[in-house]
Amino acid sequence: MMKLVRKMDTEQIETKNKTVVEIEKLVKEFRIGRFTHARVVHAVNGIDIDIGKKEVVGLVGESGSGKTTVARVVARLYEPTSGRIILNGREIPKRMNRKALLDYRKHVQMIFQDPFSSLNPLHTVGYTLERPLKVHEIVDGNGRKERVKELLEICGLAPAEKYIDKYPYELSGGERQRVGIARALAVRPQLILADEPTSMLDVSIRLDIMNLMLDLKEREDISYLFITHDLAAAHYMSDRIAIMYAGHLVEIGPADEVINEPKHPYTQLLRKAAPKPESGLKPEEIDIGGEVPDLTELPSGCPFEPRCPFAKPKCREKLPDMVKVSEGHFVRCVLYSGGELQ
Amino acid sequence: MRYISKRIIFFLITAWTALTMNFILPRLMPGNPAEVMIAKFQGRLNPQAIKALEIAFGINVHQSILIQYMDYLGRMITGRFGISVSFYPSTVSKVLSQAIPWTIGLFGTSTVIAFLLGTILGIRTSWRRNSPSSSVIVPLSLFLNSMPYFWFALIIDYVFAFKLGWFPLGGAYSSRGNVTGWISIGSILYHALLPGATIIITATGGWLLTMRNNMMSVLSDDFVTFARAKGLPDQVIEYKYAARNAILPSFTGFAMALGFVISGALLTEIVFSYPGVGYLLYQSVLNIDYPLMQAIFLFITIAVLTANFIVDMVYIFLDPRVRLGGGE
Amino acid sequence: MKTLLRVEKFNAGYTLKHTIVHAVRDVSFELKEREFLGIAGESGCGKSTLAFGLTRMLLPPGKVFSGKVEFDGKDLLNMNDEELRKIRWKDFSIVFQASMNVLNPVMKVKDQILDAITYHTSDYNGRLEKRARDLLALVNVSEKYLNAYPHQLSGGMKQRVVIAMALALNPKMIIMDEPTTALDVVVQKKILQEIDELRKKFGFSIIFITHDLSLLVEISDTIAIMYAGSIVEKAPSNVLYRHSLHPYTYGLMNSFPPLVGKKKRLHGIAGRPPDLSHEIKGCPFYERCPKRIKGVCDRVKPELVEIEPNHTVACHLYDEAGEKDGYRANRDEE
Amino acid sequence: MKYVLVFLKNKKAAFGLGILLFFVIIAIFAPYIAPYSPTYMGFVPLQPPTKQHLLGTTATGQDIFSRVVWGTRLSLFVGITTGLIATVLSVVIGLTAGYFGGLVDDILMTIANIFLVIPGLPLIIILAAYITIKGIWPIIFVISITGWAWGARVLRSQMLTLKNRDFVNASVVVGERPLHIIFADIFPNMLGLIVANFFGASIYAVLSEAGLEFLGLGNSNAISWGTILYWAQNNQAILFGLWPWMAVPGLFIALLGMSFALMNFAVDELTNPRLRK
Repeated sequence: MMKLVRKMDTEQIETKNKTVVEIEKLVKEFRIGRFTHARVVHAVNGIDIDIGKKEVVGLVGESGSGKTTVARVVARLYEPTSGRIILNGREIPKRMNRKALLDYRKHVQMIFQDPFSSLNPLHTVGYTLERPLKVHEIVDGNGRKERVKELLEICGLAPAEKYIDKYPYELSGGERQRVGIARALAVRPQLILADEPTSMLDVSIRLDIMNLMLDLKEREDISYLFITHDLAAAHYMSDRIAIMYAGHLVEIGPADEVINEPKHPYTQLLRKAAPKPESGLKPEEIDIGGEVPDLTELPSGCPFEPRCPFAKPKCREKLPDMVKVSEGHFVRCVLYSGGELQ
Repeated sequence: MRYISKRIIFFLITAWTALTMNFILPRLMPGNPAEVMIAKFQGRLNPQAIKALEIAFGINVHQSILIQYMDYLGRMITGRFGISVSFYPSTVSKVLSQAIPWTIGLFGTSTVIAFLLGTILGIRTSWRRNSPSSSVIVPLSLFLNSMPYFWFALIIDYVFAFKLGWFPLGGAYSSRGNVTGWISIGSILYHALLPGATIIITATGGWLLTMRNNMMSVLSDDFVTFARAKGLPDQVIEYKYAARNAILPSFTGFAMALGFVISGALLTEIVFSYPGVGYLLYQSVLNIDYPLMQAIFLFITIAVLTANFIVDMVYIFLDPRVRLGGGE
Repeated sequence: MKTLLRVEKFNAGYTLKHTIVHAVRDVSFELKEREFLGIAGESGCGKSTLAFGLTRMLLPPGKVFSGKVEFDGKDLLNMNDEELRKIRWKDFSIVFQASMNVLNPVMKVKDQILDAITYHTSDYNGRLEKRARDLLALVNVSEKYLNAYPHQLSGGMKQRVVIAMALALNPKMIIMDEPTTALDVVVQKKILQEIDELRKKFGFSIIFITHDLSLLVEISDTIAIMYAGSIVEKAPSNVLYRHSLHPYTYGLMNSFPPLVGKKKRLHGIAGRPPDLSHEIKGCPFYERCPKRIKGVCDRVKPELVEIEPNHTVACHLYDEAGEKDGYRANRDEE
Repeated sequence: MKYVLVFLKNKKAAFGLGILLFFVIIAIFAPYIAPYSPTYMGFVPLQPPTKQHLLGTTATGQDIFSRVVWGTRLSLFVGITTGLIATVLSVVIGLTAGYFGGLVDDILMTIANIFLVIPGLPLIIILAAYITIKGIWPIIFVISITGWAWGARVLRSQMLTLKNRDFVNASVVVGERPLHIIFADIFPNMLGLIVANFFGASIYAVLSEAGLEFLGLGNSNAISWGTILYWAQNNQAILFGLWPWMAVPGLFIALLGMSFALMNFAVDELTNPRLRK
C-alpha cells in the first residue's frame, strides 16, 4: 500500500532537472501599526527562484534580508502579497480551501531554525511524528507506528524504540533537529524549505545534519530551499546559490561560481567577511560602513547603493535588472549591464 | 505624541463607559430599581424632587432613550447630579463635596506612603533575598495582602481604640467643644491615625510583592550583571540599574492596584465611620439613594482615571523608550 | 613576555538542589601580556562558566569550587569584595555575549560610559565628556550617540559602545564572551577588525570565548580547546590549525566546510558530550572518540602534556599511557 | 501527574494547599463538626466564649462557632465558583484576542483595560445595589464580570508568545486545523498560567464576597463568613467586647485568601524561571 503511494508520487515527476517549484515575482509586505502610524514593511520585493527535482538551492542573506519570509510564504505560513508559486507546473491559488491546502502541504514541508522551540514541549516524539500521517491520512493504525519508526531510523535516531516515547527536553539539540527533519519527511514531500536548520546547533553536529539532509535528498528524491546566513554551509549543501539583500535577489547562479567568482559587490563583501582559515591564516580586510536599509523606506534604486564601493549616480535611479553573466548565473547590478563584462 | 494621545483617548473612552454604565444599568434591571426607591420616598420628598428622580432614571418619561441619554450626559458633565434622597433636600453635589476632602486627605496620603514604603521594602528584600528579614517579610505581606481590609480595620479598632483606648473609635475629628486652629488639626490627625495605618499596613504588602517580583526579574537581566562587571558600587547597581528599571512595571499596573486599594479604603472608612466618600457610599446603599450612589461611583472612577493618567504621564519621564519612540 | 593571568587547577560549577554540575574541571592556563587567547568549545563545555568564575562574576547557584587565579600579581579569588570592585573594569573588563541587553535601557549612553570611569578614577575629572567622545571615536560611533538611549542604537552599534566602555580605563585584559555571535557576518567581521586594531594600539590582552573555531583561527595568537569542562588542547593558532593533535580538535577543525575550493564530503563528530553533573572516569571524549584505546582512555583521565613548546594536549595517544607517536596519529588521516 | 508532584514539592504550594484542604474538610463535614444548628436561636444572646459556645453567641442567640463552620461552605463555594467563572471568561476572551489579533484583539483588550481601570468594589456595590433579587448567584455573577480582565490580559500575551513559537508554525505546515492547534498544541502549554490565574481570581472573589456581605449587599440571611461579620458589625460586637465574633470569620477569610495567594505565587515561581532562587 505504502509502496503504491510512493510509486504514484514519483511517476508525476520523472525526468531529472524537471522543475518542482517556480517562485515568480514573489512580494510580501507586512502592515504594522494602525491608523496614523501605519507603515508597510517591504520584506520581499519580487523574487524569482525555481528549484529543480533533487536540487538544493541555497538562499543566503543577512538578518532582515527577507530570506526567512520567502520560506514562510512558500510554506504558506503567510499569504503572499503578490506573485505566483507554481508547483509541478500548476499555479497555486492565493486562497485555498482546506483540501487544496492539505494537498499542497503534502508536497511542501518545512524544517525550522530552532529545534528547541519547533517541537512542542508537551508532545512526545512519537506523537509529533504521527500527526502528519494522521492529518494526511497516509497510513492507518499499526502502519502509522511502523512508519514513525522507519522515519526515526532514516533520520539517524536508532533504535527508534529508544526515542519514540521521549519528550523534547530529553533530547539533545541535534536529536531534536533530526525529529524536525523526520516530521517534514513524514508526508514524503517533494520540496523541503529548510530555514537555517543548523545555525542553532553545535558545530560538531552541524555537518551530520547537513549530511543527513543530503542523503535524504538522494534517497527520497527531495528538493531543498536551504536558507542560511553562512556562505560556507550554503556552498556545502547547494547546487545553486541565491543571494538576497533587503528583500531583493541580487545574485543567483551555480554554487561554485557564486562562491569562487562572486559578481555582485554585496556577494563579494559577504565572501570577504566569511571566515575561511583554509585560504591562509591572514584574514581579508573589509572596508564598508552603513547598515541594511530600513525596510519601510526602501530606496528606489539599487538597495545596496548607499554602501556600495562601486556606486554610480545611475544606481540610484532605478532598480537594476537581472543580467545574465554566464550560463545560469544572473546578477542584479549595473556593473554588468553595460558591456563592462564579457 | 502617540503615547499621550493614546492615553487621552483611553481616558475619554473609559470615562464615557463609566457614565454610560450608570445610565444603562438601572434601566436594564427588571422593574427599574429606581421605581422602588421613588415609591419608598413618596410622601417624604416633594413632587418636584420626585419628578427630577423620574427624569434621571427614565420612569414615566415619554422621551426617547436617546434624548434621555443626551440629557443625562449633559447633566453629568456639568455636575448636576440631582437631589440626594437620604440627605433631602441637599443636592448630591453638595453632600459629595463635603465628603471628598476627607477621603482625598486620608486616602491620598496613606496610599502615597504605602506605595513608597512598599516599593522601598520590595527593593531591599529582593536585593538581600536570603536575609532573615526578607524571609519573614514576604509571607507576612502575602498574608496582609490577602486579608480583608475591613477586618483588619475592625481588629485594630478593637485593640487600639476599644481595649487600649489610645485612639478614638471612629469619626474624623473631635466634636467636643469648639476646637480651632492647631488643636483641630491635631484632632484630625489623631482621628486619621488608625484608618490611615490600616490602609498603609495592608496596602504596603501589595506594592512590596509587586516590586519584589519586578526586582527579581530585573536582577537576572544582563545589564545588571554588566554593571557588576563594571565594578560599580552595590548601591549604584541596586538603585540606578535594578530598581530604576524594576519600578517601570509598577507604574503600568498602577491603575489596577489603585482600584484594589481604593476598594479597601472604602471599607476602612465604613468601619471607622470616617465621613469620607466610602462611608457616604455605605449610607447611600443602606438608604437606597441611587442618585448619590451614581455620583459617588462616577467620582471614584474619574478620580482613579485621573490618578492613572497622571501616573502615565510620569511614566513618560521614566522610560525613554516611550518618550522617544522606537525600540520595541 | 610577562605572564598577566595565571589560572591553576580551577574548578567551578553550579550547586543545584539535587546535583552539582561540575562545569569547569581542573583548568590551568596562562595568558601573557598582549596575548590574544581564544577559548573555543561547544555549548555546555564550561567556557562561559570559566570566564565568569575566574572574574568572580558567578552568582549563586554558580560557585567556584577550588583553584587559584593570579592576575597581575593579585590573588583574585581571595580578595575581598571591595578590593575586587576596585580593580574590576580598571584592570580587566568584560564584553558580554548578549550585548543587546547589557546596556541599561533607561540611561543615556554617555552616562553609562562615564559611571564606569567615575567610580574608579578621578583622572578624567574635568574632561569626562571629552573622554566619552574619544572612546566612541575609537570604535567608529558618531559622538551624536552620546546622548542616545540604548534602544536607539542598532545591534552593531550597541556592541561597539560596549567595546568602547571596555576600553574606558585602559585595562590590561579584556575578556570577550561571544561578543559577535548575535551579529550579522559583515558587522561581525568589521567589529573583529576593529578589536584587532585596538589591541595593537593599546596593547591589552584578550581572552576571546566563542563556539566558532573558524573565527579564532584567523584572529587569535593562541587557541585553547575546551571539552566537557576541561582544556583538551592548547597551541598557537597556526599550529593548532595545521597540526591539531587531540581527536576532538581535529574533528572540530573538520566540521567547518571550507568556503573556497572543491566540495568534498566531511563528517562531524557523532554523539553528545557527557553529563557534567556526573563524575567522568577517564577521558571525557571517550564515547565519541574515533581513536579511543579501550582499557586506557575509559579508565585514566589524560593530563595536559606539552608535546612541543607551547603546544599542550590531554590525550593518551600522546602520553605514556597511550604509547603512541602523536604526530603519526594524525598523519594517517591526511 | 508529574506536574502535580513538582507543584507539591514547592513549600508555598504545599502550605497553601494544606490550608485549602483544611477548609474543604470543614465544609464537607460541617454537620458533624458544628455542635448546633447554625440557625437555632434559642441560646442566651451576646455571650462571650464559653465551653458550650466556643466563640460565643450572637445578638439573636445563635452559636457563632456553628455559624462559622457552616459558613465555610458558602464562602468556599463562592470563592471557587467565581474563580472558575472568571477564569473561563479570561481564557475565552484572552485566547480569542490573542489568536485572532487585529480588530478583535483591539476591541476585546480595550474592554479588558476599561474593566481593569474602573475600580472593582464600587462597581460591584453599584451592581449589587441595583440587583433586587437577593441570593448567592447575583453575587457570583457580579464578581465574575468584574474579575476576568486581568487574567484575560495575561493569557492574551501568553497566547501571543506561544502563537509565534515555531512548534505552532510547524503544526500549521503539517496541516493541523486551527482548533487542534489552539486546544492540543497551545492550550496545554498555558495550563500553568491558567491555574495561577484561577487562584488569583479566587482571592479576588473571596475578598469581594466578604466585602459585599459585610456591607449587607448580599443575602444577609445566608450563612457565610461575610454575613457573620455583617451581623457582628451591625450589633456592635466590638463595643460588647465580643471579639471572637469578628476575629475568627475574618481570620478564616484571610487564611483562605492567603492559601490561594500562596498557590498562585508558587505556580508563578514554577513557570517563571526568573523568579526562582
